[in-house]
Amino acid sequence: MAQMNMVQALNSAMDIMLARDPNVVILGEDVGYFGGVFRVTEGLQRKYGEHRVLDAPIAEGGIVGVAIGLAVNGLRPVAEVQFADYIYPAFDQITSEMARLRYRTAGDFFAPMTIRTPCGGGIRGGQTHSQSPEGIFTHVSGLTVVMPSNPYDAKGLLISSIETDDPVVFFEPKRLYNGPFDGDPNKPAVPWSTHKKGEVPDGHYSVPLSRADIVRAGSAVTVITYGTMVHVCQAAVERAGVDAEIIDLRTLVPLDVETLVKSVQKTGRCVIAHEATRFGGYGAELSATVQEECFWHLEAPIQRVTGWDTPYPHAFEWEYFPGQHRVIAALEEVLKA
Amino acid sequence: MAQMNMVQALNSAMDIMLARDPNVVILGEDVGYFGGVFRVTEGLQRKYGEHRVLDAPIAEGGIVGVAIGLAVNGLRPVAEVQFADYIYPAFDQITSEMARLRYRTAGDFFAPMTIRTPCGGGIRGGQTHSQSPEGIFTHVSGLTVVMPSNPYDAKGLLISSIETDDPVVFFEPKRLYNGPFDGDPNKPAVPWSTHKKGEVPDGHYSVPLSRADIVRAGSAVTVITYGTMVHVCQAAVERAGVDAEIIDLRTLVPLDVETLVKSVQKTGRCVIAHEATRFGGYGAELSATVQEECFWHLEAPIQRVTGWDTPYPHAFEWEYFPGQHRVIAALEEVLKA
Amino acid sequence: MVQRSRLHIPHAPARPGEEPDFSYLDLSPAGKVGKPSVHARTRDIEDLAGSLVRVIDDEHEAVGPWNPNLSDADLQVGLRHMMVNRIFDDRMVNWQRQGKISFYIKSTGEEAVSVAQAMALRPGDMLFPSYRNQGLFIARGRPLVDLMCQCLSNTRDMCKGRQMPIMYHWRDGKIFSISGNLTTQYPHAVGWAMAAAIKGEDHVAASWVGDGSTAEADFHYALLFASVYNAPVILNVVNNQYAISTFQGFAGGERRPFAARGLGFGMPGIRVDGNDFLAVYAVTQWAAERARQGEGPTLIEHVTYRAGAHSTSDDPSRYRPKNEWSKWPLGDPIERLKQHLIGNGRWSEARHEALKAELDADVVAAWKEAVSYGSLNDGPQLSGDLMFEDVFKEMPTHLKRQREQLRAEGD
Amino acid sequence: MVQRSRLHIPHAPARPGEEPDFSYLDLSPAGKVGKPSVHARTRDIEDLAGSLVRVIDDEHEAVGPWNPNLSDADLQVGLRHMMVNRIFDDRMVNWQRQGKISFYIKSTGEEAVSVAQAMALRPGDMLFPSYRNQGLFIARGRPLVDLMCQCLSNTRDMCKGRQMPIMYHWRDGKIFSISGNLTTQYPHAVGWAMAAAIKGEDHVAASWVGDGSTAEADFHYALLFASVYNAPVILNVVNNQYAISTFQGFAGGERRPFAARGLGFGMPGIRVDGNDFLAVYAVTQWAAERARQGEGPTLIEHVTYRAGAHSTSDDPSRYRPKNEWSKWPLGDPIERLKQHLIGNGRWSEARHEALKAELDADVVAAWKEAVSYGSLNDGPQLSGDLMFEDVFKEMPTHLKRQREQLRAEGD
Ligand SMILES: Cc1ncc(C[n+]2csc(CCOP(=O)(O)OP(=O)(O)O)c2C)c(N)n1
Ligand SMILES: Cc1ncc(C[n+]2csc(CCOP(=O)(O)OP(=O)(O)O)c2C)c(N)n1
Ligand SMILES: [Mg+2]
Ligand SMILES: [Mg+2]
Repeated sequence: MAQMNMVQALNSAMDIMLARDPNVVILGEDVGYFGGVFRVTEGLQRKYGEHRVLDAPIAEGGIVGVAIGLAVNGLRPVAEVQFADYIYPAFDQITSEMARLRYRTAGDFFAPMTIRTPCGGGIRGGQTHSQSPEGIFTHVSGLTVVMPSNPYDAKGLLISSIETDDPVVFFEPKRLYNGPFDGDPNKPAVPWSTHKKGEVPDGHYSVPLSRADIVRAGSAVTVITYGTMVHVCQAAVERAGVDAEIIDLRTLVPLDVETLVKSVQKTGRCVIAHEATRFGGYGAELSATVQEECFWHLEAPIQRVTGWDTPYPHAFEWEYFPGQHRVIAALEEVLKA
Repeated sequence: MAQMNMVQALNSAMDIMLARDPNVVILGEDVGYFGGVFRVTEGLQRKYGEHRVLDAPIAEGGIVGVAIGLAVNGLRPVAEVQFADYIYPAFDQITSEMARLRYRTAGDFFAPMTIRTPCGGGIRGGQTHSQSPEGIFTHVSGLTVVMPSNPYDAKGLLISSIETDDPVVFFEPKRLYNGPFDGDPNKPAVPWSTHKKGEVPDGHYSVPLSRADIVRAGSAVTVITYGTMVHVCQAAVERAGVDAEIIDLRTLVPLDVETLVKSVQKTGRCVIAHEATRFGGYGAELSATVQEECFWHLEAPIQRVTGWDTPYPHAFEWEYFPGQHRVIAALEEVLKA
Repeated sequence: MVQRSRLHIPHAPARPGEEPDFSYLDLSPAGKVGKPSVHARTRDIEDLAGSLVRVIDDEHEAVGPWNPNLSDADLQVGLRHMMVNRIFDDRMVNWQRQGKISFYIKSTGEEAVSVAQAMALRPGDMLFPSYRNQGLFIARGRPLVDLMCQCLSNTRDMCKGRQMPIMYHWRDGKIFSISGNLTTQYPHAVGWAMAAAIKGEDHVAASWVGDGSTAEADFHYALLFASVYNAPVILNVVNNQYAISTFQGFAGGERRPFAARGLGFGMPGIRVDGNDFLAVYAVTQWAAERARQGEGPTLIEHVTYRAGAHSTSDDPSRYRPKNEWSKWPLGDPIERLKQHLIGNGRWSEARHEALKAELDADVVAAWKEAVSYGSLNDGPQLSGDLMFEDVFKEMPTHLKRQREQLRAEGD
Repeated sequence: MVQRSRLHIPHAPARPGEEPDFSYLDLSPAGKVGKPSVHARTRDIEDLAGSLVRVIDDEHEAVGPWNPNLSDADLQVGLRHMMVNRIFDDRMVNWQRQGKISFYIKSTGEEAVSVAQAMALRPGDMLFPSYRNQGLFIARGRPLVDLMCQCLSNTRDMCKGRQMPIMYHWRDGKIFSISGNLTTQYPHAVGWAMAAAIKGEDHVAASWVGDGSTAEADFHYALLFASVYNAPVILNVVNNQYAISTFQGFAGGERRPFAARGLGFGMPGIRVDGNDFLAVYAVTQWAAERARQGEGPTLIEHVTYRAGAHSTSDDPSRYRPKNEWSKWPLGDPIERLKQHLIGNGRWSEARHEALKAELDADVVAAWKEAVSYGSLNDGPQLSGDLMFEDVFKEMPTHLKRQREQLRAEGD
């Protein structure tokens, strides 16, 4: 067992897959010689060569479109989009082509590829380096959507994503690259070595897709979350002294409905938390699903804790970010009923 | 009062605005000389000239990007995207630029423009001529999202959309262009002249944005819907003999929450219906909002009636389409509790 | 309002009621354009993007350096494929009018592009077509019955009812899936070609888009990536003068031919008479050789004319003169190859008519078989369950539940 | 694995530890490139896309037909603006290092592009900058305090705290909002220019992107729409050789200059020495005149070098030799204009040093004032309420409620 931060864990996953499968290739902006602006592909081009790890032009739509072609010819591309805020130029290729190729050809063609992209705020990135657009992709039939919350899951889920024959959009909460983050920017940063999920096997292993993880068992309320908010919710729950069951979804689509339903049927109360804007966000689907499945068990309205329905503003980053205050307010609200 | 179908009503709205405001311009693929593949801009170029009604290259991203520039220079562009299925290449310009320009410049720059695009199925268009992607846009802060269900509203809402200083994505349910549609493809088509909302004033009038319309008052259950499904739900309600209150949202964002809440607090039951795919769709936001606002009044789980979570298949169009059967099943479900 | 004229609006050469006018076309006489080595440097062959490679002259003779010198057998096979393509299209349009299929797109007048190119490429080369390339499937030998079954969305539909008519694909024939979204296949072809190079195979990829489709971002991405990585790919622009109602000038074809679009990336472009079977064949062979030998991508512009409506949903009489095709200076590709063969005494009107009748009978017979497998409205039907398959490799819970729900609706 | 070499991978000329090597650059001697009429036809001036317009020669003399013959006053104003730009950048980077601002991007080595172009255009012309064009704001006279306040996200921030540092805009100065998304401003400029033409005004629009940004779709859209409608727009590509760590070859600059990208659309391209203030001024004037007189768009490639890090988040020593700039063949734009002025006896080292000290003092004074209006961490703060304004023109209910919720959190 090694200690890894999320950057190292993701790097290890690609290193292992490049070594195991000659068809795995990596492409993206600055991913080759430089190793990526967040260093996630560091050293891979040196190790596997320029035909396996390719620097690409600054054209997200071209990167995804070309990666689909690579995949159709038997390769397993892992494409990096430098920031999730810049994935939109690729939206047509992702939605109209990558997600639907298997369907429209009745399985004759498909795109076994992964798009990695850093998401989320907390690094003073302002409105174009902080977005969490996962809700736009969870509505597209045919996409597997993943967001890990720690190094162990990140490596295991990325390996599963590369190995699956379905296309995956893999979101990496950039605020978690170097350590867990409980939502308080004033606390000194803590490294992953302080966290048990910072313990990562060196070799190949996988974390199954579509399987949520109960990171804290509890009976008073179910907290459904993913990504950075997993840590914020854990801190908030401890601080509020609430016996909450916290579920880290890890895979957003296909959703592990069973785990959610079991938990909410047990607790009768539910808080849903994500960093993305609220209106029409993924939390709405979670709320609707839980309501449909657990209505008769609910003792209080399901609460959503989210970013506000505005772009992510540079100066108001911490007023925007759904921190512990907002989570605790929701817990109190759902528990007082 | 004239009789108009939805195509004529939309054409009339643009005709009036081109005449009233020299800054209104229209651009899109085949919209000029030809008058549009659905004839919505027919005759406008002949009447207002090639500098007011422009044929454009087949580049939806370019059309929207250029339209933003036109708008920044004081014009009020109305851009047509030939099918909503083809709006994705414009997604970055819509999301990163059009929607956020006012915000990031603190109001110094903004984009008073409207993107019109036909959506929805029912015309054997298969997966790339049938989509209802509104849910992707309702999650983008800064966009006004509209979808009319009849000629009267279509004209009044399009005029409001052109007149507002905020950018609007205006969805036109193409199956309703020539007549109301109750979801039964085997019935002979009925023209708009049979429908009271086919009566449309010739002159200028507007239907306010962000105002839902109660198309049927009732007390047993609230049906929240929009677009083509308004007519399907009306037929299903009559057929099932249910005293439902049917709300046509007309504007999806900003949402008229008050009207929904009042109704559901009265009826205690709610069915949400749209043609778009279910998972992560706009119906999820409606369900979550109603649940949050009306929890203590709900006597049964909120039901969603939607298209399935697959692309829109050519051969299975009517198995995919949420017809009266699916609506009635939901009504029974929500009423039996 | 002098300045107002600063805005330029392209115009179609003629509108309904006006006389067709193709004077805007730059044409080179057959045989006049030189044929450079496949190793020529782009900057030395830029003129190929402006001139027009033609082989069959007005006397139907094959002349000049681009003459591929095909055997009688090959020429007759090519003619036959083009005839099948033409007859198939005409019959399908009629069956669409009779309501047997929901939609159709014909390629009348453009048959030489798909047929000659498919013949000039190798079986291992991968093709990424647009919706007007049915000739690729025909020339590569996909039975018409299979294409018809797709258009019928019947029990033998290769797409299991999920695609509109004509959105074919053929994995074993190495022809990619046709998308409803224009130009998306262009970067796919480049990626496929890059993978071939990465894997050390000598296959080539080829893709096709129309003049109007060059406006989309994917056209730019494909040219960029192909030139940066020197991908072994042939990028074809089929310039049939129209994009539905829109003249190619709106795609930027007014000032410079589409073949010149690659020059700014250092990618050679070559403009060819798209209705000249021999010229298209030769140019394709040349581009494929460049790609196979590591000289990289080529952009080919095929100058042709869309003889029919855009699709069965279109009425061209609303936007162009009815008699334009009859005035088209490059003629009819089938007629031209036919006359070439006749001129050399290797073909005759009589044999041509006989073959036409035979092929028409084949098409009708194929249709009889195809409809026996059902159609949208009659006969055996695909199960609605199929709607939920292939969204993912394995069906997730939420789709299984939706399938159950649909089954219940059925009852 | 012979075929493997079919895939080409561009390479940076030199990596850390290697000797800088700019032999790949095609340079023309100053004064050697002819200056055509603004009415010349594109096809007659294609060579401008390959050659390099230069005015200041190695003896610091202004030579050749492109010499704009500027007055002493203009030259000194230009020099002053470039010096302000340089000093402002250096100071801001230091303040960023001290944690006073969260981020910064300098334009060191590229000052001539923004300053000369802003001076060559008219006040009514609209500018659509990238994030490395602070010189446009400086040359148009936006007080440094305002730019600093934006970078500080303080109570006088023109963006009300919503944008990262350097994402300025200036409505009254006719400079558009800088976007974090590359190249999106390019089609905006074309649309703005089309509107000017539609309205019958004689204004011109200009926009800037970097070499790497030309890969985005918006670059293609802008060239296409500009050429189709003949929009009065100047499209600038600032080729500073790098996109973060990526050499411009990955944007397709290896085989043909970026200036040639428009040729395939029939749009003239002109390649200019971006570090030659006089050449940039003259070329811009020429392109603006073309646009104003209805001759349409021009693509200008500025050959320059990014002397500093990409941004304060970047460390170029990881991917290129530390001493590259010192070997850059086109020198330092400020030094070159300074020597030109000195050579003509209109300037001196002493006056230069004095001016430098004066300008530095101005920058420091401006900073003192700016911080008095607050910063991210100290002093007066913007109200969080502002977060909810300007999403829509009028705040809808759901945002009012969220604002209430945030206020409650505050308590
Ligand atoms: C992204 C996208 N935008 C618009 C359309 C609608 N559309 C279908 S075909 C067509 C015209 C294409 O013209 P061209 O590329 O010249 O091909 P041709 O039909 O002439 O063969 C258009 C606009 C589409 N299918 N996809
Ligand atoms: C759409 C998009 N993709 C990626 C990025 C990340 N990014 C910011 S600057 C940059 C490099 C741009 O290089 P270039 O265009 O040459 O401009 P320069 O920085 O050299 O002035 C990249 C990749 C972005 N901001 N937007
Ligand atoms: Mg065409
Ligand atoms: Mg650069």
